[in-house]
Amino acid sequence: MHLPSTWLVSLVAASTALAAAPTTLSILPDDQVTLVKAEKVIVRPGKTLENASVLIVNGRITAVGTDLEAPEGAEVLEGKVVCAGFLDVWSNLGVDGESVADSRTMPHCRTIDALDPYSSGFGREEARASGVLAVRAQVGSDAAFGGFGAWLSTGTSDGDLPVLLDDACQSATVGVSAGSIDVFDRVSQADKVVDEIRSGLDYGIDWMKYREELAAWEAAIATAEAKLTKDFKKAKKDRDKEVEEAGKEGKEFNEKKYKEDKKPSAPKFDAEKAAMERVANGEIPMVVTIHRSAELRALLDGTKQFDRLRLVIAGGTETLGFAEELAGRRIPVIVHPAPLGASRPAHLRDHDLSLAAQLAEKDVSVLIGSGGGSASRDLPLLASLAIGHGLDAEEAFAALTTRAARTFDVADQVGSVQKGRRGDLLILDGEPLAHSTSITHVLVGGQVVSPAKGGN
Amino acid sequence: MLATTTLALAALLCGGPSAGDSFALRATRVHVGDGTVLENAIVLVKDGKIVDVGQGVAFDKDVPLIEHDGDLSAGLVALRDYAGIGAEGADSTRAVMDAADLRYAFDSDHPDMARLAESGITTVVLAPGSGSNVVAGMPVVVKPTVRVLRAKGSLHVDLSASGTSFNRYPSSYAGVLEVLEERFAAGEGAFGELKAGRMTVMLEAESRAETSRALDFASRHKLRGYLVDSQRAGELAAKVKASGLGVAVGPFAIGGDRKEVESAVSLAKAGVPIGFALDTPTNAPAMLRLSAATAMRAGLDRDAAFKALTSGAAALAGVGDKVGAVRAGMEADLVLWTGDPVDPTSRAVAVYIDGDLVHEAPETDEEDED
Amino acid sequence: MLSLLLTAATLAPIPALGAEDTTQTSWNIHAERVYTGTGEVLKNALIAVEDGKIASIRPGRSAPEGAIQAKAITAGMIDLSVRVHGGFRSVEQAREIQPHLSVEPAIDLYDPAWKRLAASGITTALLSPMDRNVIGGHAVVLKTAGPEELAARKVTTPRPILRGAIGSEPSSGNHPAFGTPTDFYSRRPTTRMGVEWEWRKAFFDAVNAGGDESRDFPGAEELRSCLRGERLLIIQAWATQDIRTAIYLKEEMAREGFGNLDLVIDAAAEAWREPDFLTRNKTTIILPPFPAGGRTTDGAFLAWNRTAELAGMGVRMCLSSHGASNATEKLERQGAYARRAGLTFDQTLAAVTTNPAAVLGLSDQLGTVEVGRDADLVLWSGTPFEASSRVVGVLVAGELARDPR
Amino acid sequence: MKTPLLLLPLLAVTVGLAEADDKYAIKAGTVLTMAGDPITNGVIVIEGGRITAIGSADEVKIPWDAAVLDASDLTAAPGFVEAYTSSGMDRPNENVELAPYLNIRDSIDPVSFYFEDSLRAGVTTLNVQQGAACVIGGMGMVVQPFGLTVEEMLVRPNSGLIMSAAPKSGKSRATQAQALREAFGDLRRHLEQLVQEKRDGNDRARREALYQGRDLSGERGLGRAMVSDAWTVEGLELVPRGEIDEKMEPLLDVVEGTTDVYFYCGSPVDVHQALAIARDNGFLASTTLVLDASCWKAADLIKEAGVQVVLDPALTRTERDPRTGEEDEVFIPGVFAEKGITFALSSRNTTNESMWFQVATCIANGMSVEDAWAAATTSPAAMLGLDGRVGSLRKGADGDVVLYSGDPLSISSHVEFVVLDGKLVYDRSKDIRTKHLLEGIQPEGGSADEASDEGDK
Repeated sequence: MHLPSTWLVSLVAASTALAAAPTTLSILPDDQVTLVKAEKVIVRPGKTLENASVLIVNGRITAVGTDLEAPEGAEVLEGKVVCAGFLDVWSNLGVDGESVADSRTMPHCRTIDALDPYSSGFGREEARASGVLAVRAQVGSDAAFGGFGAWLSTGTSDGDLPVLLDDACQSATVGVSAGSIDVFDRVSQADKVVDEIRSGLDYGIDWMKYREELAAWEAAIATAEAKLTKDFKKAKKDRDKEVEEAGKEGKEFNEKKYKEDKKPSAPKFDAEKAAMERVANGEIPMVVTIHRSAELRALLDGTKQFDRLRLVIAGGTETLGFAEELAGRRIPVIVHPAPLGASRPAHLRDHDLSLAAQLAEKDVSVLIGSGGGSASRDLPLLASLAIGHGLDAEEAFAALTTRAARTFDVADQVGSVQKGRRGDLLILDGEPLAHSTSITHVLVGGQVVSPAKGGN
Repeated sequence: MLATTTLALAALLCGGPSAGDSFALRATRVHVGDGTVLENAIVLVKDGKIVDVGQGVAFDKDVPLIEHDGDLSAGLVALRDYAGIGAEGADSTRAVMDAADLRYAFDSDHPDMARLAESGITTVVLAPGSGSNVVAGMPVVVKPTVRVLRAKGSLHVDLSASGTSFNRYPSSYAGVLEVLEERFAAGEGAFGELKAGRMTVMLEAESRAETSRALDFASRHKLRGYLVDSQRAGELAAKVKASGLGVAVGPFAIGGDRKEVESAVSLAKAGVPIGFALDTPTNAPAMLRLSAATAMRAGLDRDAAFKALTSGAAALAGVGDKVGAVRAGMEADLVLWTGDPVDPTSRAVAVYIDGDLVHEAPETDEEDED
Repeated sequence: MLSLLLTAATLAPIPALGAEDTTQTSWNIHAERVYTGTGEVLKNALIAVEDGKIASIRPGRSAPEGAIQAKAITAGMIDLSVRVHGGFRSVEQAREIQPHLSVEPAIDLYDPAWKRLAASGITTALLSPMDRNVIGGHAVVLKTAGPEELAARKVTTPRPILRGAIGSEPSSGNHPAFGTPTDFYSRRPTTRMGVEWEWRKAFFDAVNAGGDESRDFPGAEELRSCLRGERLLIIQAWATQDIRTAIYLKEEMAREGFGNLDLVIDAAAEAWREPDFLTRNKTTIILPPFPAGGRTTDGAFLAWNRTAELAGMGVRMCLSSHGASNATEKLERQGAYARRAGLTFDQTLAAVTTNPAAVLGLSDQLGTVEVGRDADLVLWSGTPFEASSRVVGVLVAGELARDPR
Repeated sequence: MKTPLLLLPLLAVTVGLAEADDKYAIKAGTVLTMAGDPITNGVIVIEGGRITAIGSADEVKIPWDAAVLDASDLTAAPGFVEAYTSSGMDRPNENVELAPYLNIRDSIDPVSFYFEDSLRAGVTTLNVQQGAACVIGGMGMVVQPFGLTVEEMLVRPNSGLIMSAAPKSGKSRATQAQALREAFGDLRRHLEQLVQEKRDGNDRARREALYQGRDLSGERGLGRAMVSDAWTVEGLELVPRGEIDEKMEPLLDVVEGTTDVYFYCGSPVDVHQALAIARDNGFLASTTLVLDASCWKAADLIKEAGVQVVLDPALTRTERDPRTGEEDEVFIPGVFAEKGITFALSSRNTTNESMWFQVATCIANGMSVEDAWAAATTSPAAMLGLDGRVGSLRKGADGDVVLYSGDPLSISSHVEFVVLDGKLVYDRSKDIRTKHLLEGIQPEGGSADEASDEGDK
């Protein structure tokens, strides 16, 4: 057993070598290399490194540690605190206005079909300057079914608009659109969402059943054909004899009647149901914008049947009463802590700035969203308003970074300062959401995109 | 920290200082109002007035002492709001309503008033609604839920497009100026007070052209007071400074136009006295401090923002001698905060108006929040 | 618990407005052909501009280092009907006759339309109140570029200019909507007869109020000074019937001995139908933009080629783009359409420079490229008013409103 | 609608002058050929509707029996080519959003004033397509602006399908893009289903023959294999083309690149979508983008895709920068010319946007005379696959010649005569509607006044 041990040893040696001097081995001459040094690197909420640095090569973080030195040719930046860029989970920045307001979108519509890099450049520039580096954008944000949402980077201004993930979620609204007049109407909308998910599930089951039946039929046909091929010579001889006799007797010869089981037919393709199938089997989360308790009750009861469904509530003005169930079923709630005046729509009547705090206390996974459009720029301000009404600062920071990334499947790209993630970082001169802190540098893909303009 | 404050307050509540009694407040940071912050200072209050402020203030032992681990500052001042007025403030049957006094529209029990007090706003200037009047009436300075602080102190004059009307005189900017020049020439009632400088003006102008014309009008008639609703006044900062008028800026909506915020900052940098406006019920009272926070993010320094929330606004509203600072002789409108009043992450824990406790934050069971 | 209060990084310093105005107003400009507007065309001329005035013009020179170059130069174009008045709030409709008011309080120098007008070659503009009254009030002459202060932009004319209208427009908004109470709008004239009656009554009352203090009304003095010819009167009249009414009004005032109105007719689309009405009183007209199909407001029909006939008969005419500055309607294109309609080059150049300057009474300051005049210059990429050339540079009072470089 | 009386003068313009046989010759002061240098006092000989000889008077002999149009004081030039228009029809837009099976020949109105206006403006070849308010529209055709029937007007049938990335009314960009994707998705699924049915049929026949003891004669596929740059359905040769749903068959021709596509983009965002759809379905090479004026911002993207474009009649556009509030004017053809993208100008037949005015405006904004002329003659001709036939005066080209009173781009020159396929079709001296606009003379009988209205729509 000589081999494995030496192999083991060499592996250990290599990895330490790698760790010891990672910079020299993997840097090619024309790579873009940035090293960020900071007194405090917040890897993710709850885990910080003192006097550490982050190495970014060609836009990706390659190493985070306390013992890295800058490879030659690398751009070196220093600051007090480094953390991951903020993420806005409820926005439509970068999407063409008409498509956001379209109430006729369907589950198989896609947000990436309606990107508008030209007129949203200014909005994305402001969002970047305030630290929001990626947004979950959604077309048909007030429609019954909004279709596939997408994660968009705010890293560029005009021209192109980088997409982090083009099918981040499906979206629906209950009790928000103009049509929701009374409670029965709103509850029926909740049931419609459940039915739609059910139809996706059934569609998947139909296809699975069809595939099984098809396989069984093909196997049976194959054996039948093998038998027919074997008996062919005999059948041909019999047939020639019969033809000959019929010819002699002047009767008309007619072939033997061949019958076989009918081939099962595939279910009719339905793009809408196919999209919903991915929701039903938990491949992508389903964001439902819902506020009042009547329809919340209908939605939560209706979705109990789908064990793999990843439901996310957006808005949730009256979700406090369902906190235990939401925590139990690990359903996150996206809160929009805006200072609304007394004159506001009916579904926001009980809007309360401390909702985030009270939900967090009951272990509900709380996210914070800016509610769309140019408000993404004010996400940190909304978060500090939520902190001002009782939400723990660390909880708020998690809501803007790791929890947002994990809920919508982009944790491998953004949300934390770890190896392999995108080099989207903020360099600040204080605690991320503390009011007096300002952003000294914003890095997107390792490139400095906006030096600080005013506070964060 | 919070536990200690509430204990003391409980003792106080049953006794409850009536206006005649006196009590003392000690806080870890007292924002006097002119930029200085006293550590662990005491504020002595008697008969609704501040008697003494300082670290070593002496007071006899039967005067109750309230300890507060956090910040203390004067109550905030909003330069323009419609709290509780609703449709009462817009009587557009006649162009000039110079004798209309908004004091009679002030409803101290309206829920809007309580919301203002809860968010630490102890003085607010109620303005007439934006009907189509050239002069809509006399704004009134009130202490929410308590009393009128100053009436007949200023006159609302609208030189913006909303001052004209479609179906009665005046229907044009020229007509508006014609009416005003006539009234100033006659010099009766409020117009006489304005000319004599005994009244200030709340001058409404929106576009830059309207603002420029309003500044010319104010200089022509040597008026004092401040501009409202002029989102781009910052681009005429030098002219505003020369006119001696102040400006009520904001409220800056979430996701609103960036230029409006930058205009407010350039006004402050040019030395123009500014204060913040509210527009209840469209926005919540928290918008006052949030506007200050947004302005700070766009470059306004902290002390200028705090001054605009307190003493600066009080001076513009004509009540700078009574409220807006923590000094002996001022009225005891005080607020206890969890942190720096300008920081949106801090909250009003207790609010006093004229020395009476009008609001106290509900018990939050989790122990501390930092 | 609260970290030290750090002051946020400050914004880039805001330029203190009103600081000493550093825009450059002295230039060297060279052009292959300078159309001076006096009938003389200078070849390869070098124009020196100092402090907003034309200091020297030296033909037959090559372009010195750093000079601005152009194929052709004309004087700055003047539009007497820019209509950038911002709508209803520019005229006080409480009364039909407002001769004592002016459009000045409604002028918005921040309106981007001014920049576009300056960039299209119009250096001086006459702005009148919107034509919703019989007599709307006084018009204002101003430069289309410069500091955003009215005092700096206004051009004082020897005589104030009063604006009125005949035709359907003054009475158009006045019909009471069905079922609505008669408010101050619906008491006013709703027909051409009513409008004409208002005109005569205004002048008649003004003359009577002259001798009798008790009958004075706001604007009476202004109307009397009009009759004395101390004030120019511009009346908008599209259709031939309205042009006729305007001329009859002037002739009646003379016949009655009230005085002699100095009259200019704006938007005179159908002037070509009865030219003798214009020639007999030497009335100047301002043409509306050339309509593609001939049809204009108030049912008037502008036949393109007949404009050349009018010019041939010595009628002084000015062109106007009614404030439009888009590619196909701006004033330089109106000049091209005038050329297509048969006007000669000199007639077209006069119609946008010397004629309007004469109407304003500023012939010694505007309209030609001569030493001592305002440095209002338009730089062209080829022969002016040709389809294949355009305005590339504009100087307004020596300030570069459009940079050809 | 139109008083019949009007028709007569139009006829008079043609019948009186056409000569007996089809030989025709034109003597012109100068001839701008767009295929080499201009010719001074040139001669053009047209036989059988085609130019048989062109050159200076001494090089070219006029046949004895040819009718001669002596225009020696005029300037001859090739007629302008309009690469895309949806005028000349009663209702250009079909409200069925997916209708590739329609054809424009059923709705072109030969006597529409649009065609008379085109002659007056010197346009002699037009690609008439269905309006762009659709998802996928019908087949267009290239016509001459003269003729009593659509057949007489025909120059080239089936010039291409119209598609739109700009949202049809009631749709937003998201639903429009999804409808476009679904159209091609349905086509693919339909073809795959046909092939699968054919395969199942063949397998079953094979088994039946085995069961019955017969030898199966080989079944030869009756269709054609599918050839496309993007995606193909393997085995399509099994399906005879006739069996494909005739509503979807035109889309198959598009995917196989045998039918051209005109893709309308209403904004720069639409350009991204149009190019993506064209690339994903293999017809990028046969696509021409029809652009709104705002699409100049996507010029780099268009350059990278290497497609040709038809520009909007509005040649300049002012854009406001939201950050500074400053406005600057963009000359759109200049942007495309500078990036080396082939573009065609389009026009509206009012005076200030007729094709010669567009060419002059391009020159005014710094474009060379050759490039400006090419954008209204040879480039659009090439786009329509008619280079060498229209857009230039050379041997073998169609006999389409326009004669101007002076330099065609000078402000004061007019179109005096237009010759189509060697027949005089327009004579300015007999054009009553020009007389009315310029001199205000009311023609006797029907008032041309309404007539002039109609032409301007």
